[in-house]
Amino acid sequence: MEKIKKLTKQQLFLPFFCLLLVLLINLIKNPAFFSIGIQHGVLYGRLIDILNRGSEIAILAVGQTLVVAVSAGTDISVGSVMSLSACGTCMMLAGYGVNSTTELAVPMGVGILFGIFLGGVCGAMNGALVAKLKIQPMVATLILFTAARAIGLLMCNNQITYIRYEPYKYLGNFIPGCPVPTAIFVTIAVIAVVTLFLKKTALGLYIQSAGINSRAARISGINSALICFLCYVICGVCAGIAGMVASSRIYSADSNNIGLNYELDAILAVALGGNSLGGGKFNLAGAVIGAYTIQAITTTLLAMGVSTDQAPVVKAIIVIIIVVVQAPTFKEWIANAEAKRKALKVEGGQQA
Amino acid sequence: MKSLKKFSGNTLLLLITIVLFVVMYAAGCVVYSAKGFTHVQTFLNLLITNAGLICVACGMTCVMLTGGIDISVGSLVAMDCMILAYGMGVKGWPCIPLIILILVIGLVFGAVQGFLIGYLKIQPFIITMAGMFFARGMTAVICTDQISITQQMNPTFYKWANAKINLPKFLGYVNKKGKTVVPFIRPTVVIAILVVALIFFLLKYTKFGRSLYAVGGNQQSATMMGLNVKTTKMKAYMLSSFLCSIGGICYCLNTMSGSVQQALGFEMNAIASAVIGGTLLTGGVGNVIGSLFGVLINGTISTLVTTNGKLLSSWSNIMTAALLCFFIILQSLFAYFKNRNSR
Amino acid sequence: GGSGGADATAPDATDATEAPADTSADAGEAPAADGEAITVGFAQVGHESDWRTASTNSVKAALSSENGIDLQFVDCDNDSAAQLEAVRNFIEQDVDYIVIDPIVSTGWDTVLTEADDAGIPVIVIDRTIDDSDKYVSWVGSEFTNEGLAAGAWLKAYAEAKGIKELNILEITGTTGSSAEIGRTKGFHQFVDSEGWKLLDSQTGDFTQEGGQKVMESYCKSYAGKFNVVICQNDNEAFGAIDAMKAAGVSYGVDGDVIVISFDACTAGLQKVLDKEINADFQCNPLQGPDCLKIIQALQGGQTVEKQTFMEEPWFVSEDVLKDISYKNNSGKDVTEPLIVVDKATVDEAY
Amino acid sequence: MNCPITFKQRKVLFMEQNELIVMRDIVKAFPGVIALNHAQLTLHKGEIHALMGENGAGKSTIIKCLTGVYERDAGEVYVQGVEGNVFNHSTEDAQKVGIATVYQEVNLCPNLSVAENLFIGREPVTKLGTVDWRTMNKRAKEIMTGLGISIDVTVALENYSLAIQQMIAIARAVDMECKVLILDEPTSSLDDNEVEKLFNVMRDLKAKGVGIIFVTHFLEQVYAVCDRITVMRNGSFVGDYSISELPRVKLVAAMLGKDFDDLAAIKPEGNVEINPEIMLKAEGLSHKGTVKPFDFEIHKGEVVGVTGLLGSGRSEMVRCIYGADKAQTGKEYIKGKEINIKAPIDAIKEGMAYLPDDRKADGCIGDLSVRDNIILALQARNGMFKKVSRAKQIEIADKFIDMLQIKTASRETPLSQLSGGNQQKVILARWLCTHPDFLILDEPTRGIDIGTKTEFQKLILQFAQEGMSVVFISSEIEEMLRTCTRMCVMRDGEKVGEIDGDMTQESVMSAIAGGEK
Ligand SMILES: Nc1ncnc2c1ncn2[C@@H]1O[C@H](COP(=O)(O)OP(=O)(O)OP(=O)(O)O)[C@@H](O)[C@H]1O
Ligand SMILES: Nc1ncnc2c1ncn2[C@@H]1O[C@H](COP(=O)(O)OP(=O)(O)OP(=O)(O)O)[C@@H](O)[C@H]1O
Ligand SMILES: [Mg+2]
Ligand SMILES: [Mg+2]
Repeated sequence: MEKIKKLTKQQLFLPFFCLLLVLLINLIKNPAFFSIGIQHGVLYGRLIDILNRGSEIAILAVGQTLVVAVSAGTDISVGSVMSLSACGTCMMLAGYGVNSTTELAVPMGVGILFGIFLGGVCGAMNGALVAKLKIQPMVATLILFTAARAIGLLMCNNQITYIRYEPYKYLGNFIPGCPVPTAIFVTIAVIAVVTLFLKKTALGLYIQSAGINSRAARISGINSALICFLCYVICGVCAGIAGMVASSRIYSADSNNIGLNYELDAILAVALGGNSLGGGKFNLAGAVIGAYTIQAITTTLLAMGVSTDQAPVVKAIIVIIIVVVQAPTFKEWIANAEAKRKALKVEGGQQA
Repeated sequence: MKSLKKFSGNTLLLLITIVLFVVMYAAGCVVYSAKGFTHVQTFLNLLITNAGLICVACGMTCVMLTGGIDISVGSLVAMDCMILAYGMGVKGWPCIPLIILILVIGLVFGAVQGFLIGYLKIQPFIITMAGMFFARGMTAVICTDQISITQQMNPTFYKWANAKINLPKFLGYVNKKGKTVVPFIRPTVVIAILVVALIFFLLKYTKFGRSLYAVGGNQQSATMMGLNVKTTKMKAYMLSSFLCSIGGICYCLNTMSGSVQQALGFEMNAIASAVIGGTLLTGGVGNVIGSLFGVLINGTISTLVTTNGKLLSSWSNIMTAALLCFFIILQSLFAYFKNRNSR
Repeated sequence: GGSGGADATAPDATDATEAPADTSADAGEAPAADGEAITVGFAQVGHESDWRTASTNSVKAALSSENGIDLQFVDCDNDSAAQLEAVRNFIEQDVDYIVIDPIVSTGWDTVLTEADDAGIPVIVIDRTIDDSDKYVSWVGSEFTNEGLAAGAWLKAYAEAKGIKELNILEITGTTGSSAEIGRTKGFHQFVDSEGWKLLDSQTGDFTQEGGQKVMESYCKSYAGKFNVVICQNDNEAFGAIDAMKAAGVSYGVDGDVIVISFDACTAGLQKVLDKEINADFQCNPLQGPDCLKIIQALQGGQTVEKQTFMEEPWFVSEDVLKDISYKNNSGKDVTEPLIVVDKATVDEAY
Repeated sequence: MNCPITFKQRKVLFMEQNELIVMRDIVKAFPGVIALNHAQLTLHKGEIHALMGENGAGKSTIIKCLTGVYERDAGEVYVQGVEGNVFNHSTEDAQKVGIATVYQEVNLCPNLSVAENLFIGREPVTKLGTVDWRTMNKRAKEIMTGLGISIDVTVALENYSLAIQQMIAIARAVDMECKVLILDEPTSSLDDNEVEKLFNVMRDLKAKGVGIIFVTHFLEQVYAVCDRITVMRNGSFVGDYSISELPRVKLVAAMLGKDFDDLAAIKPEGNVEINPEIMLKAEGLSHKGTVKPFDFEIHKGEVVGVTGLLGSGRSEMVRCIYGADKAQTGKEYIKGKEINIKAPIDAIKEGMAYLPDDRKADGCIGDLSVRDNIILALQARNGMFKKVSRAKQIEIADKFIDMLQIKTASRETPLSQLSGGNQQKVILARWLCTHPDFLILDEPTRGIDIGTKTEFQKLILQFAQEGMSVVFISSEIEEMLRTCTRMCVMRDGEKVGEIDGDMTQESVMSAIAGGEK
């Protein structure tokens, strides 16, 4: 009992619990959901799908968490930036104006680095607007939200550019001989690098201080503006990496559709992970779990054959249930109600 | 110096916004005078097309004043339109009960969101995002087709939609085909202007309006000063969703149809308008007059891009973003210099 | 400028660049008649797909200054309210003609009345307008016919191949778009009348990723239970094919699963040539030349047809059937030839 | 006998005629601490009742339990005129039963005008029920003038200094028609002048029969206005005394729970000889709109006070030196070397430290733990990539929690959960752990209890002896006299002079007031 209590006190307990809850529904509805097999030498199953397909949101959520923590605002441009990075990479790899290629114009690494670099540049622009010009994050990022996709489209000469070159598909699919989807490794790498950076340097402390009280942080010698800028750059780079994965899945740059509405999912992931969108303290692991929770919901709905147009209704209800269960006030109410019930019992017992 | 100080936050940002709007519009008139930009109707069209958005932005402003955000508005408008279109266009129900129905739906929708945000203290972004999913999904549940409200199905509603309120003739012009085009507005414009006036009054002259500012300024302080923060928040979201319903009616009168794809990204327009008009996302500062101008500025930007008429597909988005960027930076620079001077 | 943009996208817009050459012979006199360029406002849906880009380029190439037309182009980015605004703006600009590719089929009556009041003729292309007839002409595809075509072909093909039972999975397009509505309607007529089993239908939003995701899920839910996949555009088909490949399902001409798609863009036809897609039904994006013809006719004071259906061939990968007869949406019995895709067809595609 | 009294029976308990508030057996626990442990408080009609105790004794908490900010875990509260055990669930409820409160941290809305802050929630209305701005502004003006403050009431509150804000908060509470007025450390940011004004208001209200609860750490003030004293210690009730039965020494003993050799002279006798080495020198430093160009010099091991009236620009002057507000003109030298300070971090790297006066806005990182708050500046000086190891952090935090006797549940408790005075200590610890050469203390003893205050002063002198130079700002002249070797006098944003040698209360007062010029 004590142990359970201690467990429930853990910061990550609730986000994790919610994820389990979603999976539990599946267990009851259709145990086959959990079957994992190996087909054609690769892992195959719905759980793998969740881990695989959830990669983009998870990577975005990492960057988004930092941005939310440091600026108490959200970067709504990440979806568009994903698209821009993908387009940039495909343009480099195929050469401008070519809409389908089997041979690369530049080495694949160069193309991918270029895409991630573009993400960083976008992040830097957002960061400069927020940190230097003190523009509200949502508005500052609205600019790239509108423009990034269009710039990507221009880079690809208004077409979908296909890279029909096998190794390019590895990132979003499988590396031959490896049964685990590559995207999962990418996600782990991103999370590991950021976590390590936060652990080994004082960045985490800086971000939280600047996010909670930037005036006080400045007085204490922290360059709040620089930290804020840095977080946006990291967020942009994350968006770039997510864009690479998404682009590799379809070995093309579909400017209009890559990362469409992903910003919403990324923000939702941050919040489901128990982070306050008001900035300040953050919990990276929670956000990642949040991301997979969202993907689990999506995959579940798809598996149950809920029509994609109507699925949002179910998704909304699940999200509401999750956040209500997580809400401290709600927990308090339950505790109070319980206490009252007990008190009544005692009083009732005495009268009897 | 003292007089500058009086233009604290709110007023100054508003002033900047209005001045920039006038400058931008005037520039448009000069550059595109040959393309009818100077016509009175061009300006009125701005109001006609954006009547719904103006109502929604007013609601958004109220919510943002409390430091919250409501991103369910676009989907709610779509759902309202769908209910109206489905009711009138498919079922052939009369319009008045339907309008009352969607106003009630607005209130209930807002009450639920507001309750969860105010009383359970859940983050507004998440709750309203769930609201957004819900409303969009419900729209699809009602019907996945595009439905239109035709003259045969509902003559009354059709009449409202097509009613013209003509302005004096001398404001018009004679076009190439030799027809005199008299400038006009639609009833929706009147509704929108009324909404702006009412909300302006509400914010400035009622206790509820002032408590919105107080809650946004410092929630803890507002609590300690004896304001009921929870109810205030809940009411703010109810107001937002209610105005959204009114906006939905205006939108429907403009488009006369319902479809799942309608009003996509409307929430972003509403938020951007409010922010450009000087409302802070952090709460406590803002004004519906600003939001009205925010909508007009967004509208002008898109009209400028439209009037250009030579832009490649993607360039129109980029131009819009560039103008937006220019505007926001200019605004922030003005605010920066003002702060520097008065400090 | 506009013409530069059209040039930049030349490589695959072969048809589009040819278009003005076709019509230039009779185009010469129109502008000469009144000496001044005709202004045309074009409110395009957006730029959401290659198909749309081809359509835009086709209109831009046809309504060009060489043909005496000053084209005002607006990209409405899939926002129906913005499109209304654009049309109103054209009226204020006092253009001679307005061309609309309506994002939604409804809600046009009011603004078309405004155009009518200003005396500006409106031409509609591609998608339809359902609630108003205040436009002079419409040019485009008959989406329901495309759906019917798919059904008719599938019926004939199954008979020819001796396939008894058809278990169909459907990946539809963006909900509510006229292409989705028409193709679904047409195809479902056959599903209902022939008693085929439609296992599931989900939207893939006309995207490759959407198609891939839905198919991934299908492969798990209906493993081994289906033998037809119908995707409502080529992009979805690419995604579905990838997903089937990953799940080890054999498909196409030599496989267990029949793949049907719409659009027939270059990449799609390539897949037909590779025998990965069994049949692809074209949706012709090149409305430009027809549009030009209508304007020239109106300019010359002639009356024009209210509706012009564009030619939309059916492409298949196997030479088993010559042609197919079916009853089209307007109730007419027609016989369509089947075109077996070869290298040349692929190269000619848009 | 062992049968607990039911709610119904409790109603029967009568309050005495002149009792306004009776609080009994109040229990309030926070995670990790029991803030109130069977505390009690009785307030009579027409009395000013001092609530005394060390930092973290539970004064603010018992008040918040009364006004409904917190809900108590157990205990009874009776309010005159209200039947039964009163449960205020929100401050709104408390206002309804006639309790007006000024909380320890200024709780007003910075974005609203002064007038609105005074009237929000009870705005005057016109016949139509709409807010009557004209009347509101007029009355606000009257109220503020009545307190001797002439400001533009239509300007947003954020434009005014902390002290003015404090006065506005007081004015708001005073203006409410209330039976009970609660003032939680209202005087901490006021100067003597303002304090006197406040006392006059309090005496007026007392004459009208209002009961006032007054929390302060200034003993003189207690003896100047109060009638009764309740002493609390560690969340428990120690005693309820009339002022006459509890002289200063006894009061302090009751608060601390041990005898306390009052305010023994802590300043070493005789003039300390001044180390000739100049630590910091400023020439013609200024910040537009706040401080006019000034020169400043401080030697190694010297304690210099900065004094002046409320709003005279003391804070601005030191902020300018530290670079919290970037100086627009002038030069600064440290140990003879010219330095260029663009941001606080540059000053920190030069060995400066600055304890800001507005703790809430400039000091506290509320949601972070005590440990993080303590090592923040040290970490910032080390740079991002040289992270202070976890073990080292714990060591430092524990050292200062011990040294400054910070009362906290644990070193991982969020700072916002500490009592006001303990928060201040944490911020001081943040600076001390950087081992600065030059320490700026702006109102460091604000909200600090009497015992710790003396410790603080001793500490300052000890630092000076170790060679640290200290600039010390305090609203209490006495406190400065006890520690400083020299004083700068500020008036209207201008440095008007320095006093050294003969420093007495009188000489300083007259310099501040600007008798001679
Ligand atoms: N919200 C809270 N959460 C957790 N602990 C709290 C909270 N508020 C106060 N405490 C704890 O309760 C105790 C009493 O605090 P309180 O603020 O009442 O002290 P105080 O007597 O007002 O001190 P000071 O003179 O420093 O203001 C302190 O130990 C403090 O850490
Ligand atoms: N009585 C007043 N009337 C109008 N403005 C005032 C008044 N008192 C202060 N101010 C404003 O507050 C600003 C800040 O004052 P500042 O904080 O520097 O004072 P200070 O000397 O540090 O006093 P304290 O620290 O006690 O508040 C001043 O520049 C002035 O504009
Ligand atoms: Mg206290
Ligand atoms: Mg000060």
